[in-house]
Amino acid sequence: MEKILQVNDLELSFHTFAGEVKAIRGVNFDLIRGETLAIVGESGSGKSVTTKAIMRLLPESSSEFKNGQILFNGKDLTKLTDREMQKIRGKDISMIFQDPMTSLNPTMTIGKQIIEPILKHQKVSKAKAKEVAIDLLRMVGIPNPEKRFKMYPHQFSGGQRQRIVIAIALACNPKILIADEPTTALDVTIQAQILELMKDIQNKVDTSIIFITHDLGVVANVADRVAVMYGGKIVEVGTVDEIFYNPQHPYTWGLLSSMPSMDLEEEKLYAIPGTPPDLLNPPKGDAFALRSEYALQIDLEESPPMFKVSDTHYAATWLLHPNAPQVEPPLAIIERMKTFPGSKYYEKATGGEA
Amino acid sequence: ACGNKEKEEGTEKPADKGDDQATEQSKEEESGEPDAEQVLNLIESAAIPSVDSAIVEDAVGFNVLNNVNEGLYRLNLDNVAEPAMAAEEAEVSEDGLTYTFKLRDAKWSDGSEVTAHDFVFAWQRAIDPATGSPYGPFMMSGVIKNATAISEEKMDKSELGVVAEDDKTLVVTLERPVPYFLSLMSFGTFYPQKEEFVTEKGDAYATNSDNLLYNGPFILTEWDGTGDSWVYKKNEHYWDAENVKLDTINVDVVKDSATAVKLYNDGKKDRAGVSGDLALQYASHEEAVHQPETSVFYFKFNQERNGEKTPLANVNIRKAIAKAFEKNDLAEVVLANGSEPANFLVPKDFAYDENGTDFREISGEHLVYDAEEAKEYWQKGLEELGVTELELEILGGDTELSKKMDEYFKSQLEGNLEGLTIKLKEVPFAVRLELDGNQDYDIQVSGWGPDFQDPISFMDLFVTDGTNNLMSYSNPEYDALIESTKNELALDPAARYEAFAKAEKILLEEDAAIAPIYQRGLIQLHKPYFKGLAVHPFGADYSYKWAYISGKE
Amino acid sequence: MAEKLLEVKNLKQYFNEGKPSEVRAIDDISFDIYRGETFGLVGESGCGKSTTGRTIIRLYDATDGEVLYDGVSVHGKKSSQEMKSLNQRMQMIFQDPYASLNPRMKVLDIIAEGLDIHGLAKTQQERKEKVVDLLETVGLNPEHADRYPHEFSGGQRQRIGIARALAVNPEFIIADEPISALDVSIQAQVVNLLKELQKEKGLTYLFIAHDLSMVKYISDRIGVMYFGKLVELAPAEDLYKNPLHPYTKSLLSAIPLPDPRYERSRVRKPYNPADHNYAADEKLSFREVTPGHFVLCSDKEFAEMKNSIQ
Amino acid sequence: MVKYIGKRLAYMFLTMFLIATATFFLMQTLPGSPIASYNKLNETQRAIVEKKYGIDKPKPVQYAIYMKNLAKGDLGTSFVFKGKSVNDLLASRVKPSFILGAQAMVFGTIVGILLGMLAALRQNTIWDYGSTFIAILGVSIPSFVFASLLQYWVASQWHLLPVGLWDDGWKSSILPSLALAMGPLALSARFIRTEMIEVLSSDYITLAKAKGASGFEIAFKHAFRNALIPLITVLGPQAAGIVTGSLVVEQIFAIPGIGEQFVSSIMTNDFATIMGTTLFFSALLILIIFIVDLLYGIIDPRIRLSGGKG
Amino acid sequence: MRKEELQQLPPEKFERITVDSSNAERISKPSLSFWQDAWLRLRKNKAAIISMVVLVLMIIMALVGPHLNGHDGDEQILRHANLPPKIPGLEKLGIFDGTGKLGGETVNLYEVKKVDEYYWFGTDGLGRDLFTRLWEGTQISLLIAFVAAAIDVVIGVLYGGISGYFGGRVDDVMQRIVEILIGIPTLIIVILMLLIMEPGLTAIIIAISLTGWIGMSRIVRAQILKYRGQEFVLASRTLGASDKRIIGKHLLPNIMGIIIINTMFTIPSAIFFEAFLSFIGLGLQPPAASLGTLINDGYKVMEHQPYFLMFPALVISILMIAFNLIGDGLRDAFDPKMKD
Ligand SMILES: Nc1ncnc2c1ncn2[C@@H]1O[C@H](COP(=O)(O)OP(=O)(O)OP(=O)(O)O)[C@@H](O)[C@H]1O
Ligand SMILES: Nc1ncnc2c1ncn2[C@@H]1O[C@H](COP(=O)(O)OP(=O)(O)OP(=O)(O)O)[C@@H](O)[C@H]1O
Ligand SMILES: [Mg+2]
Ligand SMILES: [Mg+2]
Repeated sequence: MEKILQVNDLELSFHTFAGEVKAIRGVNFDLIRGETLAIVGESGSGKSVTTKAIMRLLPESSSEFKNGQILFNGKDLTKLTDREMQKIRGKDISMIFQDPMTSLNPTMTIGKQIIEPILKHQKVSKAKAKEVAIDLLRMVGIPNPEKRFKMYPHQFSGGQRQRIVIAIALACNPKILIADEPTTALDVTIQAQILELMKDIQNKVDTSIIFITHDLGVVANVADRVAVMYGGKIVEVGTVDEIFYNPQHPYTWGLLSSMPSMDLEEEKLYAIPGTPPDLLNPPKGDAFALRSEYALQIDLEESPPMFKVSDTHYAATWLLHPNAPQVEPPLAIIERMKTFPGSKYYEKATGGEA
Repeated sequence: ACGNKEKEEGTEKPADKGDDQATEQSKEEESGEPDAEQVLNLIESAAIPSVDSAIVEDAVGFNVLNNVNEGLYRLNLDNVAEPAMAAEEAEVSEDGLTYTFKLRDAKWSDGSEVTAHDFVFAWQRAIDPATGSPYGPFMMSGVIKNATAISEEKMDKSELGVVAEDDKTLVVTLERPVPYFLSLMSFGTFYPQKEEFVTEKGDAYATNSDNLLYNGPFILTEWDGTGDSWVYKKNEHYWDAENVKLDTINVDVVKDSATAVKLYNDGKKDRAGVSGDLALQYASHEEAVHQPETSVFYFKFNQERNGEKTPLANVNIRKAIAKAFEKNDLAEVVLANGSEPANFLVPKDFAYDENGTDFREISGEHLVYDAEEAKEYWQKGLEELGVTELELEILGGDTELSKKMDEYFKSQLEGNLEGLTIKLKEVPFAVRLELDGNQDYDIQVSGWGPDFQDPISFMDLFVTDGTNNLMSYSNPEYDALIESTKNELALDPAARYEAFAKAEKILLEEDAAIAPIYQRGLIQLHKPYFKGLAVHPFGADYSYKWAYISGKE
Repeated sequence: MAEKLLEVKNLKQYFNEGKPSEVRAIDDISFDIYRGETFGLVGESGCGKSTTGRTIIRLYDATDGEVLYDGVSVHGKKSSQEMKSLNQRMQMIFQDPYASLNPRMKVLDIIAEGLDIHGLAKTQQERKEKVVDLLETVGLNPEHADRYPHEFSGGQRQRIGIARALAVNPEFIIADEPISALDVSIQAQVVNLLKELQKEKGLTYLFIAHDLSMVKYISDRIGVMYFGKLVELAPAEDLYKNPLHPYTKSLLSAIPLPDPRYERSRVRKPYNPADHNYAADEKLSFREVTPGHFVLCSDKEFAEMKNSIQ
Repeated sequence: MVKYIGKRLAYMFLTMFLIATATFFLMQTLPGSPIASYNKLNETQRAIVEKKYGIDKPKPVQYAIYMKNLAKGDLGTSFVFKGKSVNDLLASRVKPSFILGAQAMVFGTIVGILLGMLAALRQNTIWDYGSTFIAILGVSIPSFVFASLLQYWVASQWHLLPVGLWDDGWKSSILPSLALAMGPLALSARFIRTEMIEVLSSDYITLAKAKGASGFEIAFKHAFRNALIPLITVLGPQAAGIVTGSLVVEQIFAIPGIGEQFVSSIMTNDFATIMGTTLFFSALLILIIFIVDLLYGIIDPRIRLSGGKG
Repeated sequence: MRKEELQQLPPEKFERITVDSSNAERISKPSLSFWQDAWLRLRKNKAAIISMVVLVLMIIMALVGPHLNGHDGDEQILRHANLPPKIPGLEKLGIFDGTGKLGGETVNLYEVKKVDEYYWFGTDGLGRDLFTRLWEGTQISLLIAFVAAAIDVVIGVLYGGISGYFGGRVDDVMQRIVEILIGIPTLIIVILMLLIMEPGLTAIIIAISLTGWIGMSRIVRAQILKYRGQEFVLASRTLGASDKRIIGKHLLPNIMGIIIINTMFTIPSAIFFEAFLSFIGLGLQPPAASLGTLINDGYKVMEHQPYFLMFPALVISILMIAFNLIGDGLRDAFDPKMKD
């Protein structure tokens, strides 16, 4: 289990007119070679900022690293010069963005856009680079790549554009691929194709993927491990099964409950009340407490540390403290837990059955 | 001055007139030895619209014509007309009606002879209404026999009173005796044109330097007909070529006076006019030549506007205004360019009687500034009109200097005449012509430069229905006096000048039909090595024939 | 069955008609919506869902066909009075909660715009009261009325959009992807609200989305669109359990569920229009295969479907 | 494409025709007749000359004749430059103006763009403020003041370049071009700055950064082209204005250009020349607007010609 | 927090509490009106605030400046013509002490002309006090700037708005008209006006109205085209809003920013257009001056009497920089995207 990337105690702020926005407030996670780590969380929770921080793509004028390290192959990315960073971007770590409509330069042929990182990071001739680029296009499933090489982004459909963005990201066989909501703007059929494509490619080139989304269905589909973010922190992290079948954090419960199930007939969907925390004045204690029906007195005073659930599963909620009262998760969650061997509800369920 | 339509301060014509100072200066210069390189660099104020002697009507055109062609006479360095194409002084008949000219052996630039027929052709062409010559009828009507009738298509052009007796003899018959006739002979309209050449070129004649024939001291080159630069080269075929010292004169059009001065200071140009506010700075410059012109500026008082009498129809009002502004300050501070206050219409240093007495000495001063008197006239005028306040408009030009002057008038007149409000209307020349033509103004700042050396050039302007009257001024007595100078007094110079003096007195002192303001002067920067320039008070501005470079380096 | 509130008959909407750039955004579709139901419309991006909604409410003039609302044609010449009355009975909620609220208007004025246009509030006092009521209906605080849209989160904005539509007391609401731009937990807020309102006020919805799981949850009947055509229409449950058209099958198979075990086994069925292998002279039509379940198919396919059901 | 260009050309001709008509009739109301300067002519001569120039005919006839000649590209004969065709007159004057204008445009735009880019890339630094300051000065101080300053310092005081005249080859053109360049420079700087800031915050720039592109590559390879569109929109008409000459700058540097001639033609009532110059100017303007539209398509492949803005 | 500390947390801290979820909907920012909010953000923009102060100072100077030094801007004292600046106090420092060039020599002109008064910014060729005239001119130029801006906004916005909003045939026709208007040189129009108009402010305003708004109309049109398909406009239409309402309530407020910026470009051109009109004779009635005419007069004698040009150029530059920075500030303040 080679850790290719380690993010330790990352803290990051933006300086705005209104004041300091504490967007990342202590994020820790590792990325293991060849795995897919999904980061979920609602809008504004800091998913993009975290990944942009890894790529060092945040505006230098307004953002500030307050604390922490981002270790890539032992090098701290936060300490590199711009030049050194440029050598890593696109070569070792590359990125796919949410919106295929806006992430391609409209005035450049797609061919040029794919060749660019190849020429930049690999010492090859233009002709060779073009060959590589056409192979990539073929690999991501663009028909007739030779012909379409010279076309402009607007001449492609949304799904095709997203494939091109993926081709660009893969151009130099990166060690890490960061996909920031790569399918949110696409409809389901195309989303499914793209997800399949990404999995295929991962099998072929063995990259590690950080996959950001708020769609739990997608997470279930692609992830090996999942990190749940809320209010600039990772509140729960575990393998995909642990998160989906044995979630521990009330926010994860809320997230999982608000998806309608295709089979069950519910009268009313569960909705997390309220709005995300104001990162200008982040609440003391647990940021989710204000919206949680499981809030404890301590939530308002002290922010919870990561409690270990299993070797791979951690959650930051006071509910896991030995002194905490036992609470019943929402029904839908209990349903899920029933199927997970490590869960306390599991025995009951099997017992009942048996 | 070149005979042009009315001119006005600020058309910025860098023409200057020969006065004593300048003449003396040029005489002095003649002592220097000419340099080996005889190249002169000059500035003109406008492009050349035409060099066809029948068509030319502007200052630049006449100036070019004067240096590349030659008439029967040419003004010399002392501004006396002396025989040029004519071999000797003309023979004049007793009654002053017939002039016989003997031509010298002169050649066109193509090597052919200049003949009397060339004059006949050119003059007939100029008077032919089909040519549309602005100066032909203007100069010839009432002077040369049958000219008026021909120009009105009542007679064929061959009836014009000019005949080539043989190749070298030209006989001119006049309508009436014209005392200043010989000075006309140096005027561009009376230059010869070679029929063969003109017909051959047809419409293309005179449209560029290749489509022209020259019989003057220089030939024109590098003129494409529309451009802003041209070059004079010495004409080897010129009869007096040995006395022409300059080889080349490079001319560029520069309209901005400040630029002209900068070019001069940079050594790019050898002479530059200084106008506007710059004049103040250069008046005492060591290379400044300071010369009055013969153009005179005055207020025209319009007595009838839109069919109705204006307050200016009242003579006291006119007199009040005419006397209510200080002219010395105007000339010295406001204009500051060598202009002089004028209490007259006919300029000084321009017309002389046969004893050489300046007409000004004969006629004296009129309408001198006197604020007290002006106020009296004003009160009287207002009472007569039955009002206490008047608003009048001054129509002026749109140049920097004329605007400044207008502001001065406004301040002076309003300050001295209680109840007067002056409105200023400053418009481009074309608009002013239109307003003038329609008599759509109250007071207009206007000016006149003479076309030939005689007071009549000015006095004729204000006869009843004169083409330049356009202000409904009419005084039979004045008309009669002017008429008499053309007829019974034509051959009696002394009486004729008396009549002019009397007429001027009526026009100014008695009627205050116009109010003289100033006689224009100009300041020119002139390189000391540029010698022998002839500056003319009327007709074309300059002759470069005698000019040369001495001591440049 | 309940009465028909809206009838769409052979509706066509072509953009840039006659030019080389012609787009047949809707190509001859027909369906009915009954009073009080929620009609879901799904299909991939660009298939013409929004255009259908917008043509029904007459943001576009139909190229051909008819839309009858309560028996009255929506299109064609109308007096401004008739237009107004239609505008009052039929309302729309827009896809993008950011673009659909004027950033320079207060929430109060945004919500009250319909009241102003239709003269539904006599006094300022009444206007304000009505807006406060509406805000409470959609679960916002009265003090939100004095704020500007940018101060709200996406879900709150979408609720403001809903309040705006409700202000004129409509009977029928076209909700054009009201949740696609929102994240999951907020989607739930909005969907819950729409359901509650339907119950309280007896509203009828045309609910447009591309995500079948939400649509299934909220809709009574669902229509599936593909490239400007309606390819299948069935009660929600029926459609989900028994999809007949291959495109619907493909669509259903593509939806990822928050269930990793299921996901690992899910097989996506791709859809290729060429697989139909229609002969050149074959006529496609919209037929009822089982009661209330319509499919766009050829005679041959129709027979096959019938067979497979039995 | 061909059809589009054809349509545009037709429109251009229509516009030209309208401008020609409007100018022709406006010209008739200008003070004085074209032969006002012939005020020494007597009645007979006047009649003959008027006949020669065809201005004795009724206005509609004159108009018809003018238009007929115009269709053949004949702009008539100057009233002031006797016997010279307006075509020749323009031809001899266009070159200097064009050279100056072109140099000014090229220089002004390039420097302006660089300043604007610098300002955008170093936003809120001294570079930004400096560039904004220059841009504001450029729009608020007229070109003749710059012209005078340059002439005084560079030419008169330091003797580095000629004071004026058009006889020293390219050296003569430097100062006037510089003076004229201030306008486009200021404009470009302001527009590029705003636009670059916008473009630099777009997703595709982030993607380019993510590819490892350097700051220079980002600015010039990726952002620049996208920031250009709004600039060329405003620069087009400006170019037409500058290339057709500036009266004051030409006068200050004694350049025989078209701007200067145009003004004198107005002052001397030279109708044919006024008309000719006006038409030349509008033709150029319309042409440039057309070229700008074509450029849109070249710079930004998304703007398909049929959709190009008019 | 350490492990052992964690163990020691008292049990009462682990009480369940209920949080009022409606509270969570609350927005913590204070309620402000659109204008208050804009003002707040404008206030944070230092450059804009300083510019506003400068602009106010300039306006005050324009109003009181002409009465400050006891000279009358119209009074001609020819004896005092063409004096350089002389400022009490500063003269001892060797600047503004009354020395100037005369005929190539540098002399103290006050001594030469035996003038005892102080003319702070010198005098013109008619002996009028330039300080007084400068501020009188500033008054007029500011007036013209505001009038031109108003015309630009009224006509330009209306025309562009109508053309863009209604589109189609209306737009086609209106754009052709605009093309013709740009096609006909301003000079011709102005000369025609000369014939029928009295020079003065009215003439200036009409002349500006005839041509000044075209740029604005084109920009507004483009913006309207961009906004008219936005969803909030469609939403308003589904509510049955009239065109007037949509333009007035929805479109115009959203293009304010760009209108403001464009107005900043209009102002200097209007100031110099007025100077040009005065030059042609359609402008101000002398002796009134404006910054434009002062600069027009000044640049010609720049070499010898630099103060003629310097002061008005300085004033206009300061004004322009202030206007532009305020404009930038306003645009940012009105832009919802710039929300903190
Ligand atoms: N450039 C910036 N300046 C100031 N604040 C920023 C900036 N970028 C992000 N933020 C703030 O940081 C917080 C986290 O934003 P981030 O983009 O990471 O959210 P996210 O989880 O990716 O949400 P989404 O799902 O909407 O993409 C937000 O509150 C956001 O407002
Ligand atoms: N005004 C228009 N002019 C031309 N084509 C249009 C116009 N509006 C929509 N279209 C085209 O019509 C088709 C259907 O568009 P529509 O917006 O209805 O799709 P949709 O199903 O709502 O897609 P999405 O899920 O992306 O919102 C698309 O191809 C679109 O490009
Ligand atoms: Mg994000
Ligand atoms: Mg849609």
